[in-house]
Amino acid sequence: MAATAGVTRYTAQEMMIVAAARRLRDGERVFVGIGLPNLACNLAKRLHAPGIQMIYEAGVVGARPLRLPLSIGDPTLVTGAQSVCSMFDVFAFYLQRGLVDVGFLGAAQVDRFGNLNSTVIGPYDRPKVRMGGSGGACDIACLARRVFVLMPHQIRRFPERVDFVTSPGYPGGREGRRALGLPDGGPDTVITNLGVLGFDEGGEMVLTSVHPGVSPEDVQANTGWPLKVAPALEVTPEPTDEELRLIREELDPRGLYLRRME
Amino acid sequence: MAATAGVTRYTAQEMMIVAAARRLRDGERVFVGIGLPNLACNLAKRLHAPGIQMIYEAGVVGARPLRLPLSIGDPTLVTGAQSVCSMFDVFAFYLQRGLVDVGFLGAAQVDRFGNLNSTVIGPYDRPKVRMGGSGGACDIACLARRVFVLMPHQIRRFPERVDFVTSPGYPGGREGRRALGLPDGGPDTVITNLGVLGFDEGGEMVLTSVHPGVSPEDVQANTGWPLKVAPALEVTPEPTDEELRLIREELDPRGLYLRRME
Amino acid sequence: MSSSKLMSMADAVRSFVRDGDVVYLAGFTHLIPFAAGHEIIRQGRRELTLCRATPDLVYDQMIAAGCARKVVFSWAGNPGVGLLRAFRREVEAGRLEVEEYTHFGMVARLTAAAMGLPFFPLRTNQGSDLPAVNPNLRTVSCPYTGQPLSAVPALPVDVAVVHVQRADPTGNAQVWGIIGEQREAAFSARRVIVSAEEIVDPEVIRADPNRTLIPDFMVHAVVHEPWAAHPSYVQGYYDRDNDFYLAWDDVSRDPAQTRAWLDEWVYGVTGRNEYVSKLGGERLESLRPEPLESPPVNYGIYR
Amino acid sequence: MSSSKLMSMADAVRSFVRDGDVVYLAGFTHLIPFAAGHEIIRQGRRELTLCRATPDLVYDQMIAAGCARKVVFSWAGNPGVGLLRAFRREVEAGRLEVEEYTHFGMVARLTAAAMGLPFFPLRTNQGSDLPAVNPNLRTVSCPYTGQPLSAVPALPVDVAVVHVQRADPTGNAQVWGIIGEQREAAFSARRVIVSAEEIVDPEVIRADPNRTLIPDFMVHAVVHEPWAAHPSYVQGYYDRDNDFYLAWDDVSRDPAQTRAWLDEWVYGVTGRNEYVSKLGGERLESLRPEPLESPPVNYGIYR
Repeated sequence: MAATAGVTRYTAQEMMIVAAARRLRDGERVFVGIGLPNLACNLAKRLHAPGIQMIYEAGVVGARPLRLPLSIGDPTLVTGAQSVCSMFDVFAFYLQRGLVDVGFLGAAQVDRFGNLNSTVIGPYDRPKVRMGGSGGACDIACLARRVFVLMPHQIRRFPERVDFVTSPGYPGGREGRRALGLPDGGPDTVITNLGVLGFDEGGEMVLTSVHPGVSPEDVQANTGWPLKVAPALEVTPEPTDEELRLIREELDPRGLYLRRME
Repeated sequence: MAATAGVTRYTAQEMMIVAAARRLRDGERVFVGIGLPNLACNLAKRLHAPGIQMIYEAGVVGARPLRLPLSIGDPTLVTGAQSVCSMFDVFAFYLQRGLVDVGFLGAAQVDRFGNLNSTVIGPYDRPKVRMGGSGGACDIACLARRVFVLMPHQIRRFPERVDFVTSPGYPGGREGRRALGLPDGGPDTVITNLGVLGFDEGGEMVLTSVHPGVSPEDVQANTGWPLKVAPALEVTPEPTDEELRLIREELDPRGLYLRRME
Repeated sequence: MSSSKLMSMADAVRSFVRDGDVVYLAGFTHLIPFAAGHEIIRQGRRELTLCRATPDLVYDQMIAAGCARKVVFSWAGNPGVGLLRAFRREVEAGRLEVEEYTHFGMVARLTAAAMGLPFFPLRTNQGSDLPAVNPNLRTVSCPYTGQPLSAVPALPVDVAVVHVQRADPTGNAQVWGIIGEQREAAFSARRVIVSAEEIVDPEVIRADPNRTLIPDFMVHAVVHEPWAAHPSYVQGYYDRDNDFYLAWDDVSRDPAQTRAWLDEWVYGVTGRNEYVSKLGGERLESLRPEPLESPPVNYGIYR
Repeated sequence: MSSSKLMSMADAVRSFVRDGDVVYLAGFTHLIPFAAGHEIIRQGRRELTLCRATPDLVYDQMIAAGCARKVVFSWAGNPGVGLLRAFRREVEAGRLEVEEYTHFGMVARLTAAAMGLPFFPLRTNQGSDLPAVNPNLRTVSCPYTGQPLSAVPALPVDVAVVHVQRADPTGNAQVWGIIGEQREAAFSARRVIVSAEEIVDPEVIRADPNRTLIPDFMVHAVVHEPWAAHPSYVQGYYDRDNDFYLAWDDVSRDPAQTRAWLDEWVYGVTGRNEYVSKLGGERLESLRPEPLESPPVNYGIYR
């Protein structure tokens, strides 16, 4: 995917990684999958947040992989790690215990209140498309203190109401979420190829920054409801040369997760 | 303690060990403490039940101790064992899962319906004697398939109603036990220095055998309620020479658990 | 004390896997018991309820072979690659029943069964549409705080298969690396088949009892089956065969091709030995990692 | 990445144990953190709620020293010897509050807190008089079967102390032998002090990640404290000092003698170093087991 709006110094994926990395704080415990979230965490670790602890769904903490993991349970994550626990334990003792500061999620759809769908397109009983299902996504959405969502920004992926709520955002607003008995938390930031979005007091999505060369109208055109825009809308700061160098030369030199620029 | 009723070939403790050992079946999983139950299990293993699996409360399975354990968590139980798990796991995955065929218990008091007291003598808030409390006893009483109780037979230890039910037997009879939501199980046998007692359909204690030289009247005199006696009351078969030799020469040669005969 | 439970995979499946069983082949990305899955296909088991957090290729293959009536799962994909195409085809055609949970819910169901509890309380699922499509997801009120919690029911399994690095002949099994839901699966089951890369002397097990994940009394059959987890991996023994995962994405696109693959690699071989020979030494050797041994710990001798 | 948390036991207790705290000194017969207990006595902490499945001598000593307001426990005895006399004296005099559970209930309380659940359901306690004297024991109805189950509330701990065989400077801790409730205690707590027989290079921990019971991010202080568990034992390092357990039975019979013992062995020394010197090399050496090392496992290098 070439970067949107004619920018050619970096790709949209690189912009997304950088925007996510900058939002991670030093010392935070992050529940990660492979792919973009992995790169975002590692980028933050190399720069402003060396004390980030990455916790993998497979039960691995403090991994020191010699290669980019091919799957969430890659053996390179285990060798040289600080600790390994069972799958039940990683969900119960780490995630449900409230030890996870940030969880990363992707999805096929996200809606106005941050609900995510990774289960079916169309009706559940007769799906048009059957996807993988929750995996740990709903658990992370319920239990991480802040959830970062990384997704391509397309109108079919940003409907007003998702076809199926796999992972709750703020159903019924922030109050509604609390009434369900969920701990404080929920989606914090949605990062797309067009911009960065947060959530307001009512739990509704708000555009807070657009990537360089993208207009709020571009974002609205790719969003399935009248999107709120923050009064102080910003332009996402571009990736720095150092960020791009780290991503390209050190974190994913073989382009395993990232499509290379032509 | 010298054996009752003038028998001098063996002690009352030896009779109790032998009576317990004979009731263990090959292949059974037994939840054991140290002391007499330990000796009973090991005696059965040497004779008719080589496949008995001993599970220690401390989480040890398949121990091969080089000495008699001094406490339930003795390190000699760990070295050379087949597996070690946490305390929670031994109660949840083994005991509550229904994998324990026989649990051994002792107590300060046992009553007509097999309820056991190891908590207080006198009122709970102002105890005359404060004892250790349940430990795993109530858990074993609730969850083992059959419970064997080993106790000295004295009238203050066999009241009609225990001062405090630490570990349930058949409160309200066998039906009452079921109504509490407990799995099938409960006290199977009480083995004392005077005889062996079982439980009838109603969950009430019944004298099934008296040790050699003991009369049913002796037993009644040491029991705090009118004790039922089985129609076919037996005399407990004496320990064999081989049983005594194993106990004295191989299982407890230094008399760590057993008082030696003069 | 206990006697050997060593037998062939064919005998283990013949003796312990029955038509209509609730089956759990354990292993989160690691130690996936493909050899057992293939033997179940060969022996033509039908109407199975296939349970796994991550069905992975092994269930895609069993579904394609017609073994499954229903799949109980939490994430159905080809890990790191994409979709499970046979699974998806059958679901979209309405020919395969599904019952789905979150990962946490799925392993909590096993854990409840493994602990002898009828249910497990969790702080997930609320606000999701999963409870609306799965009546097995209920709520329970905390008897202390009154707060609503989600509940999942125990998942009592008829037969679990667990692949491990090493086991002794009676079934004491040791596992390292990602331990997934191996232990919970074994304890949730009425019958347990353990397959192992190596069968070791009981003294090897006893020399490190804290490493034992499953004690022998849970185990009904022990199968010595090297490479049983291929194309998944075994920590310290071999790597994931990623080419296979990628190739399956193509093979499984088309039912006829899928069938041809099963004919060649499952029905066309008598067992894992022949499968391994057919794969060839060169391919397998390329999957071997350089060795890296753990340091010892001292247990001490107490007499 | 994380920085060293190494400090003296005096600093650890000064920084992380406060008057009125709910305290859990972990370890089932094994690895009992006596060094921490003695330091808490020396620093004169008061009004503590002392929680332990098995209070053992360490709590008997802390009770005798006046640290405790309340004891939460499941079995109060001198293991293999008899009673806890200071504990019993205070309870019988009505000067010490007690709250008691079964072993399973006690560790389930920790487990609930460690898992972020407000309660844990169990199939024990029913039919016992424990619920009649402990309003914290309630019931919960299974949302599937309707059957009544017992419930225990989570036990959120202010500060847990866990003694381990080895830890690295940031607090990754490895334990073998009886693992009791060490992990659950650490995860139930807001603050965690780890004391260790040996402080090792992080690479030793990383060479066997499956052995790590507590990850460093749970840990607030790491104390290098050899012999910290004496008179209890450390698997592979030293045996239980049974003579001490027997002697305590006499010492604790009489409040004046007990006080004299505390004056000599706790108040009279500056810390564990001095306590160890005072015990003397000969006595300690007699507790050392012959070494017996575990065999390695292969993790493999995956690049």
